[in-house]
Amino acid sequence: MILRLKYFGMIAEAIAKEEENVEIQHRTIADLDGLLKRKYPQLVTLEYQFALNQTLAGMDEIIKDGDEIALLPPFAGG
Amino acid sequence: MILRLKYFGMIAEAIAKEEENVEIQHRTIADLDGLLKRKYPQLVTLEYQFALNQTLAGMDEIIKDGDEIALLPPFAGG
Amino acid sequence: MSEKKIKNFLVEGPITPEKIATSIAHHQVKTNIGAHDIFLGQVRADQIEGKEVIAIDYSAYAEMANKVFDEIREAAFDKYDLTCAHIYHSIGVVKVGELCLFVFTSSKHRAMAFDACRYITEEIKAKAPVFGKEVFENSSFQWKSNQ
Amino acid sequence: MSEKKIKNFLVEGPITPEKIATSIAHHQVKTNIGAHDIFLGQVRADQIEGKEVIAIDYSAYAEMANKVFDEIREAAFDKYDLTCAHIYHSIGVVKVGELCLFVFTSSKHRAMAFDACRYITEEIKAKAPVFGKEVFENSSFQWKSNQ
Repeated sequence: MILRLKYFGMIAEAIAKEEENVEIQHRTIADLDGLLKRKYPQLVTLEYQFALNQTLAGMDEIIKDGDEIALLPPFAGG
Repeated sequence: MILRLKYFGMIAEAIAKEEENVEIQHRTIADLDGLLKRKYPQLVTLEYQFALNQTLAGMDEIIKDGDEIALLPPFAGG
Repeated sequence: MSEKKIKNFLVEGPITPEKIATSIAHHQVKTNIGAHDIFLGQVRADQIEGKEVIAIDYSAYAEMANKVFDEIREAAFDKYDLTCAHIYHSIGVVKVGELCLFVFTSSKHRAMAFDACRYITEEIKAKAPVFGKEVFENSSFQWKSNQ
Repeated sequence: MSEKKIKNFLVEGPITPEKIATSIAHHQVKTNIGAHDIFLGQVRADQIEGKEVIAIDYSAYAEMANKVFDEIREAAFDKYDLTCAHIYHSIGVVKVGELCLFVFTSSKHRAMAFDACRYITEEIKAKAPVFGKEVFENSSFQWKSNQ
């Protein structure tokens, strides 16, 4: 299935990309996280959370075709 | 001794006066309060505090010649 | 006798949004400030026994009020780690919808600004010798009380 | 799928004192309001390892940030008896001394305005996907974190 990935702040900077489409066979956020850490080893040392369709998502959440997933570094609002 | 008396808000309205000098022989705020309630019986039903030289004063505080004393109705600031 | 010059915290008539903007702008040079909290009191069109308030006419024991505002402000600086603190209270007629109180606290971090602004506002309500007549449409009035 | 139109809470560049004055003035027709509380976040000239911050460059996951701001605002209306609540957060470069966050709550009485303003501000810090680069004099930078 195809996922829309978005990267923000220091994550976008670390992987030099703000968004991309990826095709994966995996089913959970944890699976995706593993795939991304193999693709971008620099993520291993960075702090981030996942958002699934604009809501924070835990590692066991199930991904569906067409979902929008974002990697969010620590918040700095205010 | 001579005291400077100041009246504010509903007290000033009730006795139709904003200030006056009074000569008294008495020594405490309680003495002065008794004198004023005899002079202005309308004070008996009204709520007020005394300020002695711009600081809230209890009934047993001693008055000296030249003191400035104010009758303060309930505060409504803000 | 202390000869400390006490600031005047009382302003004639309503406090304007422009005054607030000017006050905020003056703090932009203070680059150690990270957080401001501003409290504004606004005159409400309360219904009292079928009559609607159209204004509050404020008066004060000015010398004592300024002394109390100064003490409250100094106590806030003692209790909280503040960069700045300002208080302005209206005297005279303030119409419904207009502003009668402006408390402005600034600090490096937000907790202190919030705590101090609330502390100052509560202290003013409890301790400042300011009096108010609630004026009704038909020009009758009643005396307001914070208790 | 809810088709609710989400408001835009993000503003390009700093929040100006004039915007705050205009927002205050707009509330003077709401004569059931007795109290406003305003929180302002201001960019500090922090010293970090000998370098001085001259600006913060904010970015956001805009669609999610607006959803989060909207949820925080709705939660504040559920928790507190509010007349109005407004939130504005800067995106892009905000220089030292300039304002990056404006939270504005209004209520009949002061306790609700104070509680709600603080609640909204804390929630924004914790939950809004807004990111910031602290920019130094020599154009180097570091990523800011609320944790």
